[in-house]
Amino acid sequence: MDYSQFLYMKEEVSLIVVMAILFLYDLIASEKARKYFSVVACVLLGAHIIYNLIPTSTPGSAFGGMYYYTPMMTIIKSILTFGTLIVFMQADLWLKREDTKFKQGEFYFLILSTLLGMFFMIASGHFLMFFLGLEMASIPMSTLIAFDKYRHNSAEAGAKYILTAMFSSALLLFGLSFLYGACGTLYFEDIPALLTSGNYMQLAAFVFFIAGIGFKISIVPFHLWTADVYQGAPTPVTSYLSVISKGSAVFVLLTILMKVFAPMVTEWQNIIYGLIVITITIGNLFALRQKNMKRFLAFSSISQAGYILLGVIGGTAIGMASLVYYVLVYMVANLAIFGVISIIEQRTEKVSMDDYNGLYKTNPKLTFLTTLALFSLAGIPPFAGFFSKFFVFMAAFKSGFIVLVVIALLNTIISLYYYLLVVKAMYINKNDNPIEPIKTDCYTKISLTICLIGIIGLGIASIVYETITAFSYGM
Amino acid sequence: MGVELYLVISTIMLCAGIYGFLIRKNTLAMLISVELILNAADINFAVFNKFLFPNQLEGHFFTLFAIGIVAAETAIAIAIIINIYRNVQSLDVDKIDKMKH
Amino acid sequence: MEYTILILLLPAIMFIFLGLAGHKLKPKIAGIFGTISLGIVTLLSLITAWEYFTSPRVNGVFEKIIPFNIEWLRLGEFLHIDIGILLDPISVMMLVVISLVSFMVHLYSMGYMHGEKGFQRYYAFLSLFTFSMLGLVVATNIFQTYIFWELVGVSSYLLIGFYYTKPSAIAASKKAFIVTRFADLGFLIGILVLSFYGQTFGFIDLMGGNSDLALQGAAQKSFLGIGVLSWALGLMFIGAAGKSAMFPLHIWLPDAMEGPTPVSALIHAATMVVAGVYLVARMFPLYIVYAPGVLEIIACVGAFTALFAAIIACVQTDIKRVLAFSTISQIGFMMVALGVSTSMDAHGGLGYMASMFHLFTHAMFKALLFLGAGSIIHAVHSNEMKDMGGLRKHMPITHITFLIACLAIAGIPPFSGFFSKDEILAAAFKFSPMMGWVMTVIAGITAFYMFRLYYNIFWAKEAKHEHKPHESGFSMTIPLMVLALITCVAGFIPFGHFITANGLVYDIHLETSVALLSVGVAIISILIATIFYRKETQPIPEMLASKFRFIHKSAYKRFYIDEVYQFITHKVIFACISTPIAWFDRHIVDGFMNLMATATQKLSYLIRNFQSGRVQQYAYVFLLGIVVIVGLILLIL
Amino acid sequence: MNILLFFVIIPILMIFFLWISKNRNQIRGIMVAGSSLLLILAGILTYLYLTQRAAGDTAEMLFRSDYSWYSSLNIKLSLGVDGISVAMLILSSIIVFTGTFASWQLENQTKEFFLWFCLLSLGVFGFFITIDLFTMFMFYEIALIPMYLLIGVWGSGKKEYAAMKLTLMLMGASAILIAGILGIYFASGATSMNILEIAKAGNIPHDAQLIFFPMTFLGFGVLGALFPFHTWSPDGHASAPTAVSMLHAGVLMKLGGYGCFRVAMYLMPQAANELGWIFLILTSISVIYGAFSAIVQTDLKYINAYSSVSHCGLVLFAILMMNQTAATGAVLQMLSHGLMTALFFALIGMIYGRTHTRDIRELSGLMKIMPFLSVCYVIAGLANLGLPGFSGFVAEMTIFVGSFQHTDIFHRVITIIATTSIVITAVYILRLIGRSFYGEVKNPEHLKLTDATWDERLSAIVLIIAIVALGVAPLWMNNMIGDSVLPIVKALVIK
Repeated sequence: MDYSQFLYMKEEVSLIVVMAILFLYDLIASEKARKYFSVVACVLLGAHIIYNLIPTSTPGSAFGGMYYYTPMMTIIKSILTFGTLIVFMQADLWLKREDTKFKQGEFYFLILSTLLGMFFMIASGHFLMFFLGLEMASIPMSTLIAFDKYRHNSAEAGAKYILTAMFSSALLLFGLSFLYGACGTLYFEDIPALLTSGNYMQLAAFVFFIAGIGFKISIVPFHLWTADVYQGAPTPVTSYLSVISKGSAVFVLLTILMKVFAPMVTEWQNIIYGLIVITITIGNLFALRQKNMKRFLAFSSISQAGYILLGVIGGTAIGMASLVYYVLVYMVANLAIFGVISIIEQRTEKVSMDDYNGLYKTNPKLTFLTTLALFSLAGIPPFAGFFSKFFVFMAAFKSGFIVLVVIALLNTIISLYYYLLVVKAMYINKNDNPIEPIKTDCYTKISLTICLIGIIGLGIASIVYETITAFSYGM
Repeated sequence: MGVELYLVISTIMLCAGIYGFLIRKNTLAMLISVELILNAADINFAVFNKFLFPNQLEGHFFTLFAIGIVAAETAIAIAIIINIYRNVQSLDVDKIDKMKH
Repeated sequence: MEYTILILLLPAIMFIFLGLAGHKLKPKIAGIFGTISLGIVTLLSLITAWEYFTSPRVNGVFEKIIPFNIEWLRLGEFLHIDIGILLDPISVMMLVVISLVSFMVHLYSMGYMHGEKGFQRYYAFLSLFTFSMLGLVVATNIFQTYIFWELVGVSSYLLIGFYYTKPSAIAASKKAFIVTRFADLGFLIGILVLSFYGQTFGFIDLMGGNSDLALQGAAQKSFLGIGVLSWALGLMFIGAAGKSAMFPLHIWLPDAMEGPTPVSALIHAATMVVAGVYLVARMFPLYIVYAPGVLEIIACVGAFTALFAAIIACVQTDIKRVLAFSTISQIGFMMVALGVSTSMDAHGGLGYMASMFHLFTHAMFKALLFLGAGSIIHAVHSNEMKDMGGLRKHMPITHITFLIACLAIAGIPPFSGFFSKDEILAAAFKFSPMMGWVMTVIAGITAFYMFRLYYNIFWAKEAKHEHKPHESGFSMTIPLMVLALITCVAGFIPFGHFITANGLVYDIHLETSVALLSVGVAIISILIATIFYRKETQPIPEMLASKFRFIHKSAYKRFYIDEVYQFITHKVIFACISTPIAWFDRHIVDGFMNLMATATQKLSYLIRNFQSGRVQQYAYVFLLGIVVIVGLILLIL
Repeated sequence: MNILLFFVIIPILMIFFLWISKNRNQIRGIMVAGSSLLLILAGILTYLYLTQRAAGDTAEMLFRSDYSWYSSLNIKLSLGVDGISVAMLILSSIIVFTGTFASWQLENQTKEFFLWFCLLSLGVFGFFITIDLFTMFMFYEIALIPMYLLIGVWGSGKKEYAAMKLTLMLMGASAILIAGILGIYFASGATSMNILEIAKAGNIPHDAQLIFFPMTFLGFGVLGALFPFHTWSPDGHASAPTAVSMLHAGVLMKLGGYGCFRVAMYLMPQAANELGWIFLILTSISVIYGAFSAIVQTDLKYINAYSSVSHCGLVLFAILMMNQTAATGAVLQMLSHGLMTALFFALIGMIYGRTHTRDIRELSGLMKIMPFLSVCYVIAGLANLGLPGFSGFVAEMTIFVGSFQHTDIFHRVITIIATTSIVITAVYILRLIGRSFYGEVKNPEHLKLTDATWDERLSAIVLIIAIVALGVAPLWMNNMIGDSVLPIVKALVIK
């Protein structure tokens, strides 16, 4: 066989190498060497990013169409890896804790394996590949969620996750079987020709597929696990869940909708339309009265998912670009907030919004960063969030979904309200025993700085979006 | 003996699985129900492959992979359930609703 | 005659100077500054008058001169507001009147306001007023008139409220401003309408100028059955009525007496209150041509006001209020005179000349009266008649001058009032005998209450004073004497040679019948007054008062007009409009916004249990979602 | 390098230096330097603008330059000013300058306050110098959000509520606005978001206009305190700290009128002509309604806020008259109201800082205690009720005369209704002055209060000078604006 096609899989291969090294390091490293585990992990991952940053080869497919490659995928993969790197940095403090420091290796390995799964999922050219990637992304995830296994919340979250995940993937699988039955093949490029509208089997298959992937993106009504799991999981894992897996899933959803289900575009646009509306609204409504920061962010991330889908619904190249851009922007903002939350949690065990009252008095810098991040999530200029929101709106508007855009816009008011609640808590509310000044370790510092730069710079510097667009036409 | 019969069976398995998943309070039982659904899907693959598209193996392979994955998944699930048991001394699914609203 | 610009500039500069630097100066210095500048202004205006009236007539009329004019604000392609100086007979006449009286008042105030707190502020405001008033009369266009109209309004507001710690003064100033402001609204709308049809503000254009055609075109148009130009001019008259205290907008003037007396003399007797008359006179040609109906209304309003005010004046006990009502009544005379004019020519336009004449003479003797009253009040520290009486011995100069003024206003020859009033009566009789008789009667009443006042102050029973009243200093008596002198001689000015409706020369000839009649009536009423009030004890008035208690009381209470206003403002506008609106805003409009917010909150609590934390329920929902989606699609397909 | 860029660069630099500043004196120094630079810059710009015009440059916008930004989305940073924007820039710079001094005494968290303050002014300046829909909108929102923290942290009274309400209502409006802007962009099928180009193309379909005109107008109108969406303004202004209410009422509310005129009406003339009457009725309601509700208020700031509703209503009212004079009047009104209301809020802030109450029933005889402030307040009041010699008169008269020139009887009648506001204004202003400033001092506590300090005097005097200058010699400003509104008004005339 032709080994050159492995070149398409550059990202995956190098990631596997990284994983292998870490694995071996975990096995053989001495106690002293283990101190530098995080350094090694971060450096390796950084190297991986740099190595894969530039999209080299032209679009193409390998292994008889099982694996697909487009430059856009490199972009999204790099974004995801980049996010993972930040998560690694923020996780360090937590991993150094007594009850987890002996399983750092596991953490890195598991995370990277989910990442690998996502890579495959993104690059898949066949539903088998897609399914494998999906599962590979979600099974280790459950173990990550239950990582603090002696803490009840973590365990409970893990259980909830694995049960619902299995349920959804089972249904997905069932749906795929229908698709297979209807089309006789599961290759992405073959299916469109075989799709005939009004075929109930295909329809059922499609709905099951939406449900399965919707579970990953946590679209209402497939979102219910989200809040609990986000709350229960260790904070770094939560942040990973909220940005990386969501981002990859959305991207995949768009590619598959565009590639595979193109013939039944009207159906899926209607479905996505409805899903967007309820996702944004329900997410906002629930977020309104959350007191636990992580749970709060869970719901906010649900409504954000709705906004991301605005980029999907058009099924256009500009939609793709705005979507990827949105994921990137959303990632930096969310990771910034989670970084702050996690360090505060590590230092003080406090995650309730009431504990954040008067945070500004004691930790101005962290508060300032959080404020900017929240503004970015709320879509307020000059922070990146404004641009990303505007662009997805533009994409949807261009495809003629005016009413939808207006609904989404009105929802931004609610979201602004609850983001401001946090700001209010930190700046305005009085607190008798506020969180004492917190000293941040250098990892957190670096990661937060990167996030800050991202939040401010991504919007102002149009180059980022322009690059993404340039590749989005390669779809 | 046509494809419909198999489909009926797989559908019954699906419904049974879903029913079990929704009704049984024992987490392990729920796990088993999920297994039922998955197997229903596997059966579908196999059947479609055999009856509708006899001259290819895509479905069979898919089934194999699926079985493998499900096995792994189940293993993890059981591990986690044991972990839960350690925490709450019970397998009752309603016990694990500390986080809500 | 470019130097006329100085007439405007000097007071303005003086206002700014005193306003900004005044409190740094010694009061005396500030006063001297103000007075000197006014002296110069007076000189200049006299020169102007001389130069203007000696300049050759162009086919029989003094031509209108515009020595200075700049565009101040451009409103569209045709309309533009200018600030300039227009010299024509009436404006020149007004220049003389205003600057003269103002100068007298400045001088007088040196003594009267001596030692008052805020002396400099007082002079600053006086200069502001003078500036605005002069600007008003020399306006080249209706909008400039409006601008200075507003400015005199505010300066009167400031001067009435000069004693800003005195509640009554505050109330009075507020009242004066708001009432006139309300009237000015009419004026403004009038201007808007006129300018809309005439496409110009300029007086010269409006009157026989370029926009004549436009106006003739507009004369056909009508709104709600009344010609648009009648609307415009009528609305303008409302403005005039407000400033000139015509019924029912007169209520502010009596209260305005809260201000320092010299201010009352200057603003609320001599100059500002006649601005309304001046405005009507200014627009007179338009009234004659386009709105004769409005002129009749003006006549009626004027007559009624004159009567109404005269009656009230008979029973007031505060001498300044008596004078205030007499002012109202006299202005009524002027309005009547304008109203009864029927044409531009000498015959029909007699009233025009008469009213201007009366405006002139009245300004002089009414200022004199007020200043005299001022010196009296200065002496006895009270406005009430009962605290006076028998003052003739103590303050001879004041006495004589006051008497002269009284005779003048009563219309006794040879004092100026006689001539002007006589012309008005003549015009009234020409218009209709009815009107003539009414005005004659009012003239009689005027004579009566003036002498009631006179006797109660200078004769009657001497009230006991803690320290003996004495004649005021020179700075106060000199203006009195000057004005008295003018009052004596002003009647012999051949007024018709300077100011007539059509500008042509018109020789005033007394119609003996009217003259005799008016003099007779005047003398009779003076006699009655003498009988009533000369004695130490005054039985007859008291008897009458007790007999016609109701009339007396309501007249004393000025026929309860103020109460009506009070009711309207507080009970209607405040209670029935503003308060409900404010409530509506807080509770309905704002309430709706809050409602939406709270509704969202409530909703979010309602759907709380949707997230029960139980895996199986999650699975339910999951499945339900799938089913619903499928169902929906099936429905769509 | 386009001179206009400095209007955004200076605030950014100010933000940066504030960020690294150490102590209060440094902060003050930075603020003074920056704001006076802006003032000077505005002066220079005006000079250059007028000279260019005098040189016969009849381009609609001067100092044009495009900096490509998101080229794939046709989003540019297009700069350009005409008379209207220049006037607004002058206004903004004056108010930023005076606002700095009005908050000179600020004690707590000075640094952060001025940080957000600068962000606010950045938004304001940016809005006025850009003519690209997206950039414009971006600056618009930049100007909105700092309000929340400024009011919430440094405000007084029920500040959290007020801040949240203000932010949400304005953001809600801007949410609708986004839809409007996107609608304009896509419906026009233009290849750029540049207003001029869209207007030149003028090919927005009629029915699209009918949808997007109300959205855009409403979106901007809410910031212009359009009835019934004005309720954020009384609470917001009442709770905001001095400088913020100055800047917000003085400049930010003008963004509304400016946007309505420059975006909504200019780009969608047909809809403006067809639907104008609805908004005309709304605005005339807010003119009268605001004035009437001001009469019975007892809080100084509420009185002023409602009078702002009334006066800003007049702005929108005038631009809907769609003729040159009225539009000029509208811009003049923006200017004069900005200056007057800023002066008001500054003085109220100073008085409140001394008496710690804004209730006119508790204040009395201030003229005796703090003559300077009181005199300034009386002047502001007189200016507000439209006295000749002050800017208010010029603006209002231009509006009334202009509106009355409208050929349609309905417009003339509604104009007359609007004119009655000047009387009502007089009522509440005089009532307030009579109650609080004249009379004897009732509260002995107040007797030992002091008069204004030098910084307060400075800010008050600068504002008064501006007001009087505009009121005495309006012609050049009037001409500058008049020439610039002409193209827009021309566009509004339907062939």
